[in-house]
Amino acid sequence: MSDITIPEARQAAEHAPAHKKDTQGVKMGMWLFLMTELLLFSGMFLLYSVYRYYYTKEFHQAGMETHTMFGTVNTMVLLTSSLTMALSIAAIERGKKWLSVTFLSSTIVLGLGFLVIKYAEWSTEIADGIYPGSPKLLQHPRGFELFFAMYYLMTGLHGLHVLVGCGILITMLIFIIRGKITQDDPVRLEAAGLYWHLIDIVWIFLFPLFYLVN
Amino acid sequence: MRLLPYALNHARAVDDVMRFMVIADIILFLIVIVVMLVFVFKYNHTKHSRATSIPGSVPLEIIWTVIPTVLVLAMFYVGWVAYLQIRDVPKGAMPVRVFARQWSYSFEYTNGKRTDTLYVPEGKPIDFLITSMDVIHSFYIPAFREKQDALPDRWRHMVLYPEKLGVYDIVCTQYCGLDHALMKTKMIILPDSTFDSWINSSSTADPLAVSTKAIYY
Amino acid sequence: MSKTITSGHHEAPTSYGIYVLIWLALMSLTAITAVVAGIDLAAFTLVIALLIAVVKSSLVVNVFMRVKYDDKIFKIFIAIAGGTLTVIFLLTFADVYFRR
Amino acid sequence: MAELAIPPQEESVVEGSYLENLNGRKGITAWIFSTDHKRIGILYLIALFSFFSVGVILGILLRLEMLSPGGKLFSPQAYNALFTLHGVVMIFLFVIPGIPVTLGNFFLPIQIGAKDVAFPRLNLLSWYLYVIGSIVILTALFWRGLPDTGWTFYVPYSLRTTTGVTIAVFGVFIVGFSSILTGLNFLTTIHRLRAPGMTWFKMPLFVWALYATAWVQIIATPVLAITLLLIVISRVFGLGIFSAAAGGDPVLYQHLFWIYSHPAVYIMILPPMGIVSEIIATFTHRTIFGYKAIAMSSLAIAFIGYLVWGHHMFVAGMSQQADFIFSFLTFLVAIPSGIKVFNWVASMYKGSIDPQPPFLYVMAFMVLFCIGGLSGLVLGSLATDVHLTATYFVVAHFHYIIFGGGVFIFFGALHYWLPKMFGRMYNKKIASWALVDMFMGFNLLYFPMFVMGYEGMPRRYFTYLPQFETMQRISVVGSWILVAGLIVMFVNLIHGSMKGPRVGNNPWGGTTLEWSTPSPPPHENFETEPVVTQEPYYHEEALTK
Repeated sequence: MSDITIPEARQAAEHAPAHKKDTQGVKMGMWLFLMTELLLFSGMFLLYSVYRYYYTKEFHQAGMETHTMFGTVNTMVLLTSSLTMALSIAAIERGKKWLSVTFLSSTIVLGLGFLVIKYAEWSTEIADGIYPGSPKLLQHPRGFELFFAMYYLMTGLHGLHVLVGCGILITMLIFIIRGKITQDDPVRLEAAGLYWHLIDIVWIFLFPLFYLVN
Repeated sequence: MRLLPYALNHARAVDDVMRFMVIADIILFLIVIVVMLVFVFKYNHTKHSRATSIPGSVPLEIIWTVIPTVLVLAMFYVGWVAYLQIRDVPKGAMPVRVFARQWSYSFEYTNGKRTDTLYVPEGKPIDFLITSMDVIHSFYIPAFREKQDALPDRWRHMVLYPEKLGVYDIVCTQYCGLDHALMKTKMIILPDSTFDSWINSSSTADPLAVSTKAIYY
Repeated sequence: MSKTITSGHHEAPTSYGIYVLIWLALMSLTAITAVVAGIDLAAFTLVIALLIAVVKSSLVVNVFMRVKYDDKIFKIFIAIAGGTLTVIFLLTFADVYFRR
Repeated sequence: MAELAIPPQEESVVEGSYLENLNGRKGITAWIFSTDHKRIGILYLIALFSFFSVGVILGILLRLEMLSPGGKLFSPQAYNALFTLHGVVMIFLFVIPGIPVTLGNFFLPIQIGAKDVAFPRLNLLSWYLYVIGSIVILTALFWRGLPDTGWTFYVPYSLRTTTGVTIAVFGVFIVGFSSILTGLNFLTTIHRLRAPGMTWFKMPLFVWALYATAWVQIIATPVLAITLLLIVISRVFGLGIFSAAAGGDPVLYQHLFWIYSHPAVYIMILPPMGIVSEIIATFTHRTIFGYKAIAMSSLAIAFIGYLVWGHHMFVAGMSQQADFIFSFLTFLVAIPSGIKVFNWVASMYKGSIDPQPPFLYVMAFMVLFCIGGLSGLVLGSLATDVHLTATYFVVAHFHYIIFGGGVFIFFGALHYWLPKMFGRMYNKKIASWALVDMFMGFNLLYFPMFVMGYEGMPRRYFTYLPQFETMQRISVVGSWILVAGLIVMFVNLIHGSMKGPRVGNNPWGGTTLEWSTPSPPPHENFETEPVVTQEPYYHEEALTK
């Protein structure tokens, strides 16, 4: 039993040898999954926008309390990891296995780095008494607490995705090293890449909403 | 369609909409089902052993797209017009605050007087300001065909025109926990003068118990 | 089950250079947003920040995720997702915005 | 279809069929580790109908409480928990996965001439997620007590109750993922694996319906997932996302909930609509009338159905502008459904109609679905909705649509495809009489609810006012008649699938691809790869016009 058994795509059959792996099918499955991820986050974005509309002033003030520095650095870390991800795929397509491994490892390191920075950021905030239900926040008008509830929820959910993404990428790393992902069959790495880039895109939107309100 | 006695203008308006829609629905239903039954009997394979494949007809598709469209738009329109009556607050309406909680209502009048049973004067529009003290409830008076959810920390309006003296049920329709089914009270419409003397007295006793009990019970 | 692995119909692999260029663009856009956020443009701050986010994500989608070079169907998928998002937001705000 | 090489029928059809174990696996492991879409379909059938029986038993108990006013059978808490469980089991564990995961799994690949779905292992994973999710939901029974919130889990009540809401909601969340994965699997299958010659407009209408359904699953389910996750997080960490005390908006929860749960109604009803087209085309022995109109109306329903969620909230205190828009869009969604109904009736014109049990189910469906749909118009209208919402009228309406429309066709589809799935036939006479009994019981059970609803009987009450006693009792008796029919039907089907007389590959004279392969189908579905040259409902013997 192979890893992803895909009966051949008969549509494309005319210019393809029989028993060909349906790479487009795998990518299509991934894209559809990404759509569901996007809509999962969109529920949160909707909540955020409505509450921001209700509590414009409070959200603005609360936004001053987040650390723009952490946010900016993390954005750059994640964008760079997206670059190395893309480069890793480009390398495997040229048959440069170890170059691809190098790039992919950097992606994983950057992803984990993102999580470490995130952890430091949350620790600082919680130490400052900024967390939902904290005595400090309860002194502020109530939109304040909502802002931070949304902040922890959305960055937390995103962080969870980064963690899962790292897990997937480590699996892919093993596949490349063992020769299961090759120049001729890079589709699983491509699919993993798509997932990783989506995580990046979500962050691109989280960044201005939580860090750039000063 | 008058299974339930109606108590005022708005109820009549709702019933008119209801009647229009139910009649239209019955006609549509009969057309579809009768035609289907006729076909099933007429083209039964024992009588009609060879079918004719008709792939479709554009004019027919257009007809049965356009006619239902017009019909449903008409239904939408009449429903919308009747609906506005209970959501637009008229000038001079008497405000009554409605507090819903698990599992009872209480009513507060303009002078601060509070009761568990709702008393309103006849012939004067009432503007209910509805809120909840805990979870979501609903404020539903079937005889008036009116309903509004009670939300915590929010105020919602509902307008009512008490036209006819009487006693009406108020029930909760938004599931609110253990005794949801027992969350109910009465609305009592009083003659204007009775209401005035009751609202200005300090007594919270049932005004009907003393004066006009015979009329209602 | 057939464990057959042959190459998919890939176009010529994208050059490393383009990826690096896009990365540079993304980094500078990030820097710009961070700087612009410092300037007080009232209501426009958020709009500009979000516009930049849209530009950034379209760069990622088109180049890093290769939608630009891939099947048209993926563009349609993205359009469906985007359309759905727009509809959800518009209809919800039809309530929230006008609520008394 | 005429071009297909149909092998001569052999005596022992079972040999080489998917029912024969492969790879030396035996017993249950040969099934629960199989990635064959047909076996997964059967696994789902068993799981779904187990939960359906649970739901029916709960429903019967709920009705029994209504035998007399005053609610003597259950405590209020027990009654509230029972109707919640009835809703959760029926909605999330039965009708939403419903036809797609069972018959869709079994027949989608065959109908498009594929060997399997695009991702067979993902398909099996979906089944496991479904089973795990449902076990998690039922864990609430023994852990913190059954949730008593209603299947809608409205905040703030669902945040305040001490019952096992967290665990049940988390179970629904897992089941939601199963649904998403099935949806993306089907979409990829339909896009990538159609047999040579099967263009989009040569696909059977059941496939079109599944295609539209899969889109709704993909687009809507994640919103439910995040909403339920928010309830879990709010309860566990005490976050005030939806609680008014912290400045949250409970109405926003309702928006998010119905953004999924209204389209979910179309997840429930679109696949049955597809099957109706199949059955009508087969038993009228002619092509379907308005193929493209029916196919496109599936997509239209999926699309417009996404825009109407607000009609569940007309009394929740939305803005008038939102009420206006949602009511308007709700009426628009009736149009494509109407188009389907008219085309179905027109498809019977000049047919050669053989009213076998599956066709009788379609006739019952037409009656029940029309009543359900037309009563939906009454609820879409603002003035009447304010009066009728959250009363028995709504209960009657959605049972007519989902049970009378959707589930009756589910049964009809089982009668239609059972000979293909097992190569055996049930007793047709018993099947027809069971349907007649169910049809009567159903109407006795639910029609009085329209009247009671109009008279102001609110839903989710463990008791009622004395004036409703007669109607309630009629309804209770109806539930017994319905269940009697259900039992007869199931016994007949199960007996038929195991012991019934063998039938050939095409007992009904169907024209879609599944009828060209042996009954039961072989592991690879087709002995030779099919090539499609005709439209799906081409009946050779029919006159063409």
